[in-house]
Amino acid sequence: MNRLPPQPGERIDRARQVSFSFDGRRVRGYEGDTVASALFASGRRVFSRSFKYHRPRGLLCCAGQCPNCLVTVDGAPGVRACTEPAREGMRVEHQNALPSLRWDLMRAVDQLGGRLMPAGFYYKTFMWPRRLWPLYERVLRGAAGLGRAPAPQQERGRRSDYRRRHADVLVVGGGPAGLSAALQARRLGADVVLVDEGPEPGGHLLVTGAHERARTLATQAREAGVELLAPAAALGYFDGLVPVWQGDTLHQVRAAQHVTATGAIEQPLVFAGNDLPGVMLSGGARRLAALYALPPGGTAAVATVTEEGLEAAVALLELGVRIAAVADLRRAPGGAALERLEAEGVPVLRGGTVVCAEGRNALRGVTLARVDEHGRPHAGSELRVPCDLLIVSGGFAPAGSLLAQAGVKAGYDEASGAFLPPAALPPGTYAAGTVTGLRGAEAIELSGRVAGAEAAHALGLGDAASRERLEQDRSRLDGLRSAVPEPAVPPPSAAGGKGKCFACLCEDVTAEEIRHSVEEGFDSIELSKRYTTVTMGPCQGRMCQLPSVRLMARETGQPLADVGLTTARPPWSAVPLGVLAGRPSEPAKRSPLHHRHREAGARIKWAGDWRRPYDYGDPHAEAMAVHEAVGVIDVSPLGKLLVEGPDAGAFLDRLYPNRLSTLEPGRIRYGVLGSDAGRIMDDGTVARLGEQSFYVTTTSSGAGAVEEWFSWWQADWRMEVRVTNVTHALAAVNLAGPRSREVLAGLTSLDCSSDALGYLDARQAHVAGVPCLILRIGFVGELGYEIHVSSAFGEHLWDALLEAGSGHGIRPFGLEPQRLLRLQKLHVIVGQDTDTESNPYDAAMPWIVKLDKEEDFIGRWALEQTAERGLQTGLVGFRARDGVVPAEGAAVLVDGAPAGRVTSSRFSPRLGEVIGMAWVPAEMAGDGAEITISDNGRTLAATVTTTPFYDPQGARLRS
Amino acid sequence: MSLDFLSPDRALPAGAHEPVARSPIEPCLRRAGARFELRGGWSVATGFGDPEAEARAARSSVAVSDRSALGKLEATEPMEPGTAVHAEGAWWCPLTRERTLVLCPTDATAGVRERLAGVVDLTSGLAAVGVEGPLARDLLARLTALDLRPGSAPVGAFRPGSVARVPAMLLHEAEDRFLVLFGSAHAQYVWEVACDAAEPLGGTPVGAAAHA
Amino acid sequence: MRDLFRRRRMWRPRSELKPSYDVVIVGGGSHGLAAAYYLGKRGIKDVAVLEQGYIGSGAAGRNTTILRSNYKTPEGARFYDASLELYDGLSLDLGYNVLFSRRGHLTLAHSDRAAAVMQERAEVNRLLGIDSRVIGPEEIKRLAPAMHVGPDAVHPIEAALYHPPGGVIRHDAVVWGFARGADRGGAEIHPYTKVTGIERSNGAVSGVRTTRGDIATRTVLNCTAGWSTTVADMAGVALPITTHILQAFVTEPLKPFLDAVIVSSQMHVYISQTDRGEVLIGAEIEPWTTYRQTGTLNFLQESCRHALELFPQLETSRMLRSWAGLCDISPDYSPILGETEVAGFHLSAGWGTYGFKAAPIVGSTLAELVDTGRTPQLIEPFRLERFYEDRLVSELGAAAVSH
Amino acid sequence: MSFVLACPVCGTREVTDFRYGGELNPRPAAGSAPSPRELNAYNYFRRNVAGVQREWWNHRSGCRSWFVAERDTRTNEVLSTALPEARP
Ligand SMILES: Cc1cc2nc3c(=O)[nH]c(=O)nc-3n(C[C@H](O)[C@H](O)[C@H](O)COP(=O)(O)OP(=O)(O)OC[C@H]3O[C@@H](n4cnc5c(N)ncnc54)[C@H](O)[C@@H]3O)c2cc1C
Ligand SMILES: NC(=O)c1ccc[n+]([C@@H]2O[C@H](COP(=O)([O-])OP(=O)(O)OC[C@H]3O[C@@H](n4cnc5c(N)ncnc54)[C@H](O)[C@@H]3O)[C@@H](O)[C@H]2O)c1
Ligand SMILES: Cc1cc2nc3c(=O)[nH]c(=O)nc-3n(C[C@H](O)[C@H](O)[C@H](O)COP(=O)(O)O)c2cc1C
Ligand SMILES: [Zn+2]
Repeated sequence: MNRLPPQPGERIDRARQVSFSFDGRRVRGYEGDTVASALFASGRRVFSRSFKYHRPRGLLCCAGQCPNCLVTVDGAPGVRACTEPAREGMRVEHQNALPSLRWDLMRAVDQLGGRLMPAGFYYKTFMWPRRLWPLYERVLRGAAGLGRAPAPQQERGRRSDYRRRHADVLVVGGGPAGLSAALQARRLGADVVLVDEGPEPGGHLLVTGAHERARTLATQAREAGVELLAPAAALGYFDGLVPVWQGDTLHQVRAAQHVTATGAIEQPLVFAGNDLPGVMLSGGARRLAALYALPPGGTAAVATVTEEGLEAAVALLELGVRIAAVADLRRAPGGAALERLEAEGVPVLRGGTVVCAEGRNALRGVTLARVDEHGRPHAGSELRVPCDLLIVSGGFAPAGSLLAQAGVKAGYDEASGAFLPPAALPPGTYAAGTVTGLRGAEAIELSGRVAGAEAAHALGLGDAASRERLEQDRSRLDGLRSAVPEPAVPPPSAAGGKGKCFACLCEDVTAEEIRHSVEEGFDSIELSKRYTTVTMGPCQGRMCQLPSVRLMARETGQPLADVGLTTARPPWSAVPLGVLAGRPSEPAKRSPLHHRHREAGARIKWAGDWRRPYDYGDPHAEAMAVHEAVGVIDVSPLGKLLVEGPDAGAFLDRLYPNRLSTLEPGRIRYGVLGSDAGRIMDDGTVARLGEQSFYVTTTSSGAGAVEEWFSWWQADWRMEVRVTNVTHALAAVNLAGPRSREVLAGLTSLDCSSDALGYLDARQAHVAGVPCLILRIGFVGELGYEIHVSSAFGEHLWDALLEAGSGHGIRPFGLEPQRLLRLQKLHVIVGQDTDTESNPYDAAMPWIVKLDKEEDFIGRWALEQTAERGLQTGLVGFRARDGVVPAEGAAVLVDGAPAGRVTSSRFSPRLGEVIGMAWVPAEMAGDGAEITISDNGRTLAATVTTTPFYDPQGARLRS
Repeated sequence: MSLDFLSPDRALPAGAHEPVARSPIEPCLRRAGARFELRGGWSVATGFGDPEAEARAARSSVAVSDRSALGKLEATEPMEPGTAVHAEGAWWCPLTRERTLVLCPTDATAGVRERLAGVVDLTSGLAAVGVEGPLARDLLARLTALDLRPGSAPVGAFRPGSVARVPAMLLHEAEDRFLVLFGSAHAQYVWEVACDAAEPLGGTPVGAAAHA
Repeated sequence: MRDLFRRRRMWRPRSELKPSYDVVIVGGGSHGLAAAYYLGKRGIKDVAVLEQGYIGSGAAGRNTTILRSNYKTPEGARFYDASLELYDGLSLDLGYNVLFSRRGHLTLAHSDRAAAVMQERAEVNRLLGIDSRVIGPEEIKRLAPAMHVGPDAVHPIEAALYHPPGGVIRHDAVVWGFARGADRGGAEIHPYTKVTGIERSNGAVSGVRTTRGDIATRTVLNCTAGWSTTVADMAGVALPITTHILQAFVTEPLKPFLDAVIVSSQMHVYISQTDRGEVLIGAEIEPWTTYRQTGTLNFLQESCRHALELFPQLETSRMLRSWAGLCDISPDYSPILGETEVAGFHLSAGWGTYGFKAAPIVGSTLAELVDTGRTPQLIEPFRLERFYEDRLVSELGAAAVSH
Repeated sequence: MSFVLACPVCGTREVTDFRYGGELNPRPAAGSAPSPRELNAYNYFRRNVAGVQREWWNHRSGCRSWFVAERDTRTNEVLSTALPEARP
């Protein structure tokens, strides 16, 4: 392998090899390598093909910031090879090239495409002929995408967990600024978390020869008790909540104080051929060398606007890379690095930059020249430099995304040519280090210390001495601020070269295309972004935001400050969906009898958020058992509320349209809850347990909403009443059928005769030795008892009933037979037979509304209006004539147009006919009316009935 | 009419019917191979076959246990929200300024209930899961957004809030020991989620014996 | 083809405001620009579109571009179908390809209750001549082979409402195409111009105040979607609307693997793949009202979890960007269109999470209203007055996640 | 999970712990006789302010109390929360 001698801060462990495959070929590297560094070591220079033109791309940033090295690892697309640790046996594949990275057929698009595929070209063509558009579209679509989604799976294969972390201070960014901030806040007593997306904390120190300092600071922080997380990317800022992605964990950090020390991102330069493999950012080149002991090239040219570019040149020089020439845009650079380079005889072009790069699949040479502010070369200043590496440092753009999401608006700073956060930040927000535009090692550490101390003091930590030290640090920082020379501001693009000049590598957007977009009228950064798609690719503007803003300013003639930046949005790093999703579990409610249903072979489905038995295999037989003998159904999901207190009756009178205060203790009344718009919200029974105590049941899915509805009005009315939700506390079963009395009587000493326990009576009694509330009601239309019991005894009661009923032909029945049974009685299911617009009048329950009640009640005014307006539409029963069961949802037709709908429909084995419920126009809502139902293209005839199909007098119910 | 039907301890063994109160988590415990014992009318899981491993989990990582048999009484009892008080052998946990949830040993429930006003017996309405061990907080951090740092939630802290995306209440019972209460219909779901979260931490479900 | 290289301006450069216009359209989203375009077609040229940001900076630039007409009420279905019809010819009409892709729309039912609601929609649709039908798991699998349709899913798919003519479109192209057409029809488009007041005299509109000066006019169209209430307030018109955020995200682009648009109301998620290859995923509105267009972590977490129930293989695909936009939710999930009690002050509001598909029909019907002074039949059911009369056109039930 | 609310009983929690109950919308006085227009205005029309709004919240995942918050809908900043009895 082609490595440098051991580097002092290298991350590789030369004693331990790893090997993996790339496009089927074996690649060897060391433990500590990234996929990219191992591939680079093996000689690979082309890592990907670009999105649109399929141009070869090589390593650029080596920090996971640019789109150039996206690969697929073990089927996972979009992996950043330059930060992904190399692991033994991993399967790495290239993306977006056919058949191979080396020979990509789609490259033809590049040769033609500069002309054929300008930004937005698809908006201007393929319209004609209309009928061919689907074909064109298929072709366009064929060219889409980078990676490939894996083949369909039955379930997720990777685990990821959430971890909530509360903290006093969260520091994002573990460079010298972040580490200093964390250490200081911790020393003042704060609970501090620091996260860094790099392989270890240290930031730039790790690659600029200051790794010792980085590791010292990190060790100090760790020893002081800072929780250091790396590699761990802060994905966004959500009002103080910061998701941090670390491997297969999503930390959700909620901190009181936030220090942003995210540093700055080195920017490329815009010139012809700026995307060639071999063009590398200075930071990328240094990373390769310092962390992985890889010489980034043999002969290098350098184009920089910053001191860092020169420093990189010196560092590479020392490693044996030949530095052929340097162009430094600054007119009067000075300092140690420059001296050193000139001492080595390296030609340095002051006020110069790179104007073009040559090569087809790899860099072969560059032209450097002195340029004017528009990037035009001064005639005669050109210097052609053969080289295989171009080190670029186009300045630094603060990594201000999280700050922006925290509401900090960056302003343009003329001097440094960057958008910087203002000095005054919102409360609880601090920034330190290069993200603030600060330069110079000393100032950066100091700024961290200041931010850390400020955060700690905001928490009430520290003392007079620490406050005084903070003051001193602040003023020393002000002194240091101005000391460091500014970088030069590069021209938006260099002129003079041939070939494409990329502003955006992800989306293959050229400087020319941005100019064209402005000419067409896309004259703001936001419009231009959407038209050219600049900044919309995987780098999300890290590499292209500032260059495109500069280009926009040039093309529109606006000041950069007015051009502004586009909105920063999460996630900061492209994060696998599985990591955000966490564990796949879904909250489910289960009755205490759930396992019994499973044992009995029930078909279990979701019913709202409950898991419930739909049937036990034979819904018709289950229904017949209820008619002929006895059945038992688990109705534990029913909502159950206790309403207690001196005002309980009056309270319910205000909530229900009927009267409940007049209910005798031990008696039950049906109730329908409505809104002030007179619409039905829920229904259920109300049993009076005592003078001041009512037991209210609700629909299963309505329990929570009804509890909240009650307590909401109570919050307003402040009556002497207390509402307690006891839904979970009680199991409930409905024992129904002609023989239910015998079954029940066998288990209780309660007198179950109709005289003692009549229809709509409520009693408390022990059944099978456990205390129960017995409600004699009949949703399914047969003699029946709803038995409510502590859920701890649900199983006991269920077993006892089945045992006691075994001689009577008892069967458990599910929701499906229950639906049939209640339909025979025209009992409404709220939410199925009614919808959000239904009122009790239309829903054929006028008797439930007592407009003669003296007291005001919810819905009264609206119901008065409804009563006055008269029926618009009515809920009725129907018998279908042709023996066909119309689908629930089928339409009721009037003059061929939909005028109503079927809400329920079943074949009743008991009645031997097809029955249902439907909404029909008012004029058809009377007995005997003929209606036409349209069901999937068929037309069915049916006859309306308003009386129950089964036992219309309710004799069986009351028996 | 009384509210006896809410109280499991009001059962009266009658003839052939020997009522056993069962935790809503029991089916999960059974599937995991738990052994049961009758205690105070409740079927209680005493262990999963390896007492050694269970004790180790509680000592060195995290142990998850079903404590649903605890008596749980909501009563009118003014208290300052936030902090529960241990007194008279029970935990007094403020739900609101007026209402308090009293947690007591199963066999003490009847006695406590008699002394309180405005009681609603929620013994069977709430499932209870104990989370114990040095990694108890780490486990809970995977399930809840509640701030359980020692400084924010010292022993005695009582925190209503969501756990595993369902409404719950959390009591810090003792150093490294928490009790999570939630609606019993969610019991199996929460138990499974808790065990799932415990697994990578080296945690395990334990029986009642392990923590006593 | 030659158009490809011709760089013609899409619209005239920004200009000063004139002191008066016949019609002032507030809001440079899809509806406002469509209205300007169709006014131009009717020869009404003295029109200004005032937009506080850049054109398309509102919901038009943030929506998940689902177009369909399989609504629940006959009024709604008829209305949206008329819109899709216009959309179908829009590329040619505008001379600008809006990339309308009718690749089919599937609304999943995970319960028989949900399936019944689908059935109801299918039936109403069929009677109105709209292609929409309930299909079972086998056909669903065929239409979306990448989706997990098995019975072992957490929320098994029992059925789906299949709407072949539904699909997606390039949202920005719609905005730009209408803007270009409006500009050519005579309308002036004024970005970065915020309306701050509406002048009235004798119960009629007389002018508009803006951050760039005052304008006299007798006709104002309030096409401000999420901001409708704030602009209606200026005219003294109360609205039955609350404003909420709706969020969406895209993954990094993937090779095409999903044609149909997938919507699951029960799982609060919907998924499509764009022509660029990103997987576009959205969810429900946040329940609380807000005018701040920033998203929540909860949305990212929940929508990922749900999306992965349907497409577990996307667990390693990466989220690229998320965003939020405003939605003006009306009580019945139907729009509010046309005249108000203030003469000359017309509305296009109540668009909730589904208004993009209505842009052409809104534009053309509002243009007709302005031109003729009469409310077109198609939008008659959607008058503001219906709320004072309590005659709602309820799309609820079908509405949870309705785009 | 984005902004937080301080439940007057339990303390600060993520917004997802709560159910939003809408802006305060006073009901016509009991016993009054609102006209249909007044009634429907109350039922359907909302102020929907872009600014500070007084609104109901329920601590659904916690103590289940209803309380009133003042929140700026432009920023989601919660300015105050209080149980209704303590309402000014
Ligand atoms: C995330 C998301 C997904 C969606 N998905 C779909 C979908 O799949 N299908 C679908 O049909 N619909 C969808 N919608 C809804 C749809 O986008 C909107 O209903 C529709 O765009 C609204 O019409 P519009 O385009 O005119 O609104 P907007 O684009 O919001 O236009 C209103 C304009 O008014 C401007 N404005 C506001 N106040 C003022 C003022 N005082 N002065 C000047 N200008 C002002 C705003 O800046 C804005 O540009 C979605 C919405 C969102 C947010
Ligand atoms: N040679 C160079 O290329 C270069 C460039 C800039 C600065 N510097 C030097 O580096 C130091 C800068 O210090 P600093 O602390 O301000 O910046 P830094 O760049 O050293 O550290 C910032 C750190 O923040 C991390 N980070 C950024 N966004 C993140 C996120 N969302 N989540 C998690 N981690 C994130 C980065 O991985 C990086 O480690 C100074 O000494 C300066 O002179 C060197
Ligand atoms: C249908 C659609 C597709 C999008 N695709 C991308 C994309 O591929 N890359 C990207 O960065 N943003 C994409 N966006 C989001 C926009 O960048 C932007 O976030 C959105 O228009 C909201 O604007 P704002 O973030 O500036 O507030 C897309 C938006 C929509 C509506
Ligand atoms: Zn609370």
